[in-house]
Amino acid sequence: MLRRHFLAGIASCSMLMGGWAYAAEDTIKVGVLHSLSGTMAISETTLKDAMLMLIAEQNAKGGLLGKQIEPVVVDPASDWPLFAEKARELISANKVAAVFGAWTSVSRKSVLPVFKELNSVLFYPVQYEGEESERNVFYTGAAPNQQAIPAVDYLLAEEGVERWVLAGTDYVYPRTTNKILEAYLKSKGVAAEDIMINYTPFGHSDWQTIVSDIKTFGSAGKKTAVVSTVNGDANVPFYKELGNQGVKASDIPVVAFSVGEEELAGFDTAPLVGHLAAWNYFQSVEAPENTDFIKKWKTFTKDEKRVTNDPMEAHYIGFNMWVKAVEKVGTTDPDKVIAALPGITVPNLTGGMSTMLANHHITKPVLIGEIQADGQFEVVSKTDDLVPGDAWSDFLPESKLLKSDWVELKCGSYNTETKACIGGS
Amino acid sequence: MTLFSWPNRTENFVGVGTKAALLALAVFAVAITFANLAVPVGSALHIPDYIVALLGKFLCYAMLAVSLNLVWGYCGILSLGHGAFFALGGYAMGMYLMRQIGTRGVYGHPVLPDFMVFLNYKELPWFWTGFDQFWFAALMIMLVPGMLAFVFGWLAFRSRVSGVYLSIITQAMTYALLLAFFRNDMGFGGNNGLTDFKEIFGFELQSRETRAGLFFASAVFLGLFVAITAFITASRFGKLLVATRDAEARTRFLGFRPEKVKLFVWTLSAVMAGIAGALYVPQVGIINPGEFAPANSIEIVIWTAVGGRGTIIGPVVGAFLVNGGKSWFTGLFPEVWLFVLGALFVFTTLFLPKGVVGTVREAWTTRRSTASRVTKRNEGCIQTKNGDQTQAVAAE
Amino acid sequence: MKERLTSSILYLDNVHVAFDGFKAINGLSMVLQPGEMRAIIGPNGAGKTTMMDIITGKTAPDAGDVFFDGIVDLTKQDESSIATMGIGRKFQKPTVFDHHTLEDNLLLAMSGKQTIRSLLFSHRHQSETEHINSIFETIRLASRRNDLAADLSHGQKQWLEIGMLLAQDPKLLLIDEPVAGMTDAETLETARLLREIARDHTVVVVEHDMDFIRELDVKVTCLHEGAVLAEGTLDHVSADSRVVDVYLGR
Amino acid sequence: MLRGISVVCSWLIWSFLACSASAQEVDIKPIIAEFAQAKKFRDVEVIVEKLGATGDSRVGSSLRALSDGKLKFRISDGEVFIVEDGSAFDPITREKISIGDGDPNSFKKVKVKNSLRRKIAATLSGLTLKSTSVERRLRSASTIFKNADARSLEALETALVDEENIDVRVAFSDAKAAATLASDRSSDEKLIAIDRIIERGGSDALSLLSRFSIRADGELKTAIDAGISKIQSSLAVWASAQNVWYGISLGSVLLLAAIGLAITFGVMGVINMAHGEMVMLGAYTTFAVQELIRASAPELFAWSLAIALPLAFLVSGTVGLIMERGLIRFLYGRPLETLLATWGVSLILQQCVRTIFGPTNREVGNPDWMSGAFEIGHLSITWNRLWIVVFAMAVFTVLYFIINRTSFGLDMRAVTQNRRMAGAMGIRTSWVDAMTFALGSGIAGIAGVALSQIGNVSPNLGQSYIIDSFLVVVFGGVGNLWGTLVGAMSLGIMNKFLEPYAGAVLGKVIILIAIILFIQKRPRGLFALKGRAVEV
Repeated sequence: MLRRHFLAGIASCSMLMGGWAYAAEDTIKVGVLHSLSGTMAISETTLKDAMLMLIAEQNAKGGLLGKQIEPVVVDPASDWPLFAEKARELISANKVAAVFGAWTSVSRKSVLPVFKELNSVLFYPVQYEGEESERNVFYTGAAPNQQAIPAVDYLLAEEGVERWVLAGTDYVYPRTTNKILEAYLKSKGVAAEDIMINYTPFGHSDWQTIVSDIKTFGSAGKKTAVVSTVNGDANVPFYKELGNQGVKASDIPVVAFSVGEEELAGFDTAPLVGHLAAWNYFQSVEAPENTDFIKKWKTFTKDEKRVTNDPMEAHYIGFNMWVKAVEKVGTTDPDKVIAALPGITVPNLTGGMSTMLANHHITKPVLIGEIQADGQFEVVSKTDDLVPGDAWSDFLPESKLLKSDWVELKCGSYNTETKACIGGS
Repeated sequence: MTLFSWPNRTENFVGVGTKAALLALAVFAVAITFANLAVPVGSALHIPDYIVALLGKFLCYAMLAVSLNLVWGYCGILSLGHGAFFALGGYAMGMYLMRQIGTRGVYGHPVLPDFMVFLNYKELPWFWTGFDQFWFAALMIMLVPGMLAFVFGWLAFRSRVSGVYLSIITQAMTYALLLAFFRNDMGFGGNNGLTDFKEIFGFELQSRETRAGLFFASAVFLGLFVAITAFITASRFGKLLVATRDAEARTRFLGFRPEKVKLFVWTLSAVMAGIAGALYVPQVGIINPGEFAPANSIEIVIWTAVGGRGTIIGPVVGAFLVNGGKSWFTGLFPEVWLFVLGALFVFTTLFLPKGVVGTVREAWTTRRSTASRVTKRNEGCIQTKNGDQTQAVAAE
Repeated sequence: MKERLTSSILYLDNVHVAFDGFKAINGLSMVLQPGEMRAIIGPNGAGKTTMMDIITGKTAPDAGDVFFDGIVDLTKQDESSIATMGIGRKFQKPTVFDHHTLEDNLLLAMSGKQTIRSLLFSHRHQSETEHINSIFETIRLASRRNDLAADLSHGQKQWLEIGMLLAQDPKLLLIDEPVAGMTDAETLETARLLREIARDHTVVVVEHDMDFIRELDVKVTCLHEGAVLAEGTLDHVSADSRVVDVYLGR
Repeated sequence: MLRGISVVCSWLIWSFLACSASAQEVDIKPIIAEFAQAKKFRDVEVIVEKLGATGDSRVGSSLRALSDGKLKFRISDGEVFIVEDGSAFDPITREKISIGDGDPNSFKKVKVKNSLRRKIAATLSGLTLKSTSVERRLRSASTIFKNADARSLEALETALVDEENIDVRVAFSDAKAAATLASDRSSDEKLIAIDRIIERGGSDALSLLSRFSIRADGELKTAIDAGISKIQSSLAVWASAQNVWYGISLGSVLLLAAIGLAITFGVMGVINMAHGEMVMLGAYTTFAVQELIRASAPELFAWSLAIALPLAFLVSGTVGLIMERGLIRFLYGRPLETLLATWGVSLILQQCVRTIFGPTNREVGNPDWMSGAFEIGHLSITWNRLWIVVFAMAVFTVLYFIINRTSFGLDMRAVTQNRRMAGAMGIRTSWVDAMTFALGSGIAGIAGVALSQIGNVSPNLGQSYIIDSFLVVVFGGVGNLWGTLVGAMSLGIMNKFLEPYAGAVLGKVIILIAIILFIQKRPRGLFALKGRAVEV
């Protein structure tokens, strides 16, 4: 296996002169804007591969509007201003019809003005903090109400948790999620002293003190759980420390919103069996679409061990929605596609259908999974209905009144009290 | 044309090359702006907007490299934290731009930027006051990086921290700022930084005219910085700078105060970096703590080295070469561009130790045996006192 | 107005300094009168260079008094202010500005008292040019004034450095091993140069080369283990059995 | 609500258990077979309850397997097995059963979740008080202690009578005290129990007492509250000891990360920006070794790190050697240019690893002896941290020995102090340079083996250590191995003492500022030479 990797590496090294094929005249170009180097490459490279697979598959089915789809891959290198530059290049120079990309909130924020200015379409596949709805962006990842709240509900009901540690990386997604959760928990009667909030920097590697603090906090005689919005790289040392300090899922369960199959692949999960994650998709979900998708993915990557994850599903849904919308209006013209997208319904990978809503978010089921020893999750709870993504949280005072509707109101942040559209849009 | 009519005194002699470079820069700026705004879209001569945006960004990087060159190339202070001054200038500008958003934010709050609204700020933190006025922001753009550099430099140079020690603590400085600015509690927007700007001086930031204007302003400032560098290096003070770099102890025994000399260029350089950052932010539309990352500061060093440190236009050339290459490669070979970039650095240090400009000029000089005095004088600036530093390190 | 403590230009009394326990200077006392030229000899490690470091403010003594011009306590001053007061120093290893022309080297040497502002905006004065010309004459390097200092030979660098000292216009010159690595002809030339300088400056010369010292024909102080071992004419000193012991390692 | 149900259920089990001694042997096989029919978690829960109600200790193996996710049933006929490492076992007797083709897809797992696992643990704790395994008895006792299960009180008392193992006796008594507190026994008995719990101490005891403090009143509450504050103050003392330990452990990590740099940068003066990548190569070597072992000789897994160590040294050392010969030797005397060139090398190495191993994190497993924790008093020490501290010290000692006691070390010091003189004395200086750089790089490689045990193994690994490494070396004093040791330890401990007050981020910022200020005071680091020779 190593050998194959190695050969693949040599091959792509020698492909230096290759680059992407010249633009044939009759293709529809699609931009793929994911970091292939730098700190975020660890998560984003997979999404680039997923996009390439989806596009190849669509081309095999005959392409789109009788043309082949041509992926244009660029590397924004985890550098946020470079994201904006590359977005501009994709839209202006490469004339792509739509862009699939971005992972971190800041990369999305960085490219937003570009998409608005040049009027193009961005599909953003990652769970995020909400509090945003833009005309040119379609959010196929989860909004906080599609992940955090159901997870907490599960812990309240199933585990009888009374004391909460909200641990996160210090950036906007955990901050917002925790703020929403804090308000939500208090509305459920949890006292302020039973909530501990802790923020750590990106890539935090020494978790000894924090894990021991969590243990101390958990020894107050009430059932305690950790809600983790710890991001990316910091998770491996965090979970290793949890495992080593013997924080067992049966004592203090940890439910994470940023830990998926891909992250688990980085360490031995045996000591962590039973800790939880909330997503809208797990590789272990038993559905024919999913089995098919996993098979194709493994064939495409030529790697039996490659896992699938939630943001990949988001791209799967987003790409299919875009294809359907383009087919519906018969053109890739952004205005027409943007207008056509709300209401489009495509199958998701968990055996249901997802619909693009007027607020540019989608409907999804919420799944809670427990970590298994083999690095997969086992679904222990699934919402009965699809949960519609909510751009503006109902639990934050300043956004409670806001509403997004690009179909009727043509507005991303509409104040339902003053009946006015806020912001420059 | 005051920029080019230099007082040609015996001492403050500005090289022909510098004058030519300034002229070329002026032509470049005018031509690009004209080809973008006045030439109709579709014409072969039209320069598309995104190229202007890209070049505007490079101009800011070039300014930053020029500012670093002033301290590193001429004074031997290798700063691995110049990105910090750049970012601080950028933040000051970003704060001004944030205040210009007014009620157009997503929450429509008249005063507070969006991120403060959802982090529950009730009122503007004290350090944000005044930033709605451009003159105040402009002052801060220079003052904040300048003050930081002054305090830092005053401490470091007075204690005679030099060589790699200085480099490492400049790195520690930018790293500390990086961590601090990542904190959402700092009141600067945390990891997301400041973004979603709407207008500058009442002009829409998204409009092509504003963009071209910013591009042009960047070119003017770059020209100014190059001119300042040329002026300083040609003056007696410039000679002292090089002397300080090569034999600091000697200058001290001649009665100079090298710490003051260093402090002066160091602070000046920081102010220049701050201005570069301030022009950068409206053009790229975002400022976030990532700009403080030590790796960014190292990149600045690399631009300068590739172009040729201790030469007046070398840093400009280097910034354009490396960043142009980066933009090109990331699009062309997204999977392997890092190999190319890495190889470029290795190649430069091994085969072009004086940088592109330094090497070209050396070749030029050897061909024309009538080496002009200026060329010879400036060329010396490549070999720094690093040799002495190694010995110092090795001796311990 | 401070009281003049002594009439001497340089006054060292019972100076001590140690590096990590090693006593580099151990009870050194020495007095130098204005206009005098003094040669200092002593084996390696005798404390010659450290003594210079102390006088020029590079090293602070652990104990003892160091006075310049009778009133200035040198232990409380740093290198730059000591230099502006009028003490010039030539290093053991010739230290000139390699990347500047000889002329610029001298020009910089005479600008030590200028402020940053005047350094930035000043023009060269006619008087400066004249001064430079006269120094070039003294050090006999006028033909090379537009060459880079890096291109000079070792001996020429020594002269340039002495020239830089002259440009400083100091009252006291400290000259550390001026003829190390020089040919015999160069040595003689240097001795001539120093004698010329000594006409209107106070000079301290540290040197190993006995022929050179003899050529200078001045009072000699022999240092050993950080203290004065013997003082007097060269003949007097070299007759001292202790000096002979020290030099021959007996 | 659900919680209520489960409490009632537990009562049911226990009432069954109470009479289990006299109950007839129930056939548990058909109950176990029901697992195949369980559709929902609730169904599984009912079966677990039934099994518990049998009071038969033979249900232990199937319940444990269920909890571990190893209980599976054959899809074709619904027969239940314990499946482990590809072979099937009888759920009751644990005898190996031949299962034809053994296709993993023909089996389906009986699903469990946390609340079920807790239920199983509680059920098992009652059943395994008389288990032959000491470990299991201890685990039952600790489960009962944590749950403070009044219903197990009598069972515990019975078990205590026959128990001979002293550790188990102590654990049983503690558990008994906890159970007593929960029971309806007299206040006197409870007071004794409280004393016992206070004496045991620790966070579990604190947790237990806090729980009862809410419900208790009168003298019981007074005793409990006094106990709580007593335990808390004793824990506070332990906490600062714990902090020192965390500091030492963080310091060891810093030391490991920096020690190779202390050679390449400290001794040789090469600003080696690719140092982090040398550490990364070591970590990836570990990954590759483990991957090979997993594929071909799984029984060697416990030795994987020991095997990886020399290989990592070789891999990183060789890369270092190539770097020195191909690049750095041309740049001696220009340390700031080595910065650029090595930065370029670091980009190339990162991208190479990304292309060969992929951009995602790679799993480096912890061998058993590196997993888990043990307690000294109330000081919890994790094995991996302990080994890393030991390892860091060992590396330091060996390196110190090499530099100061071997002829190579002598050559190395000679060359770095006076190259020309060393050359004149017949030392092959270029060879010494190459070997020194290779040594520094190799040391970084073996540090990578250790660091792979606590953090990410990804192409970014090197980047996360490089700044800290430079700071440690500079803070300690360039060119001084002791300085690196003291620097790393003091930064580690300082960090850990600041963290509780200032938080992780601000703590680090404070340390960085402190270092900047410290360098002003001592421009050449903690351990710097004084004297004339230093300043050129």
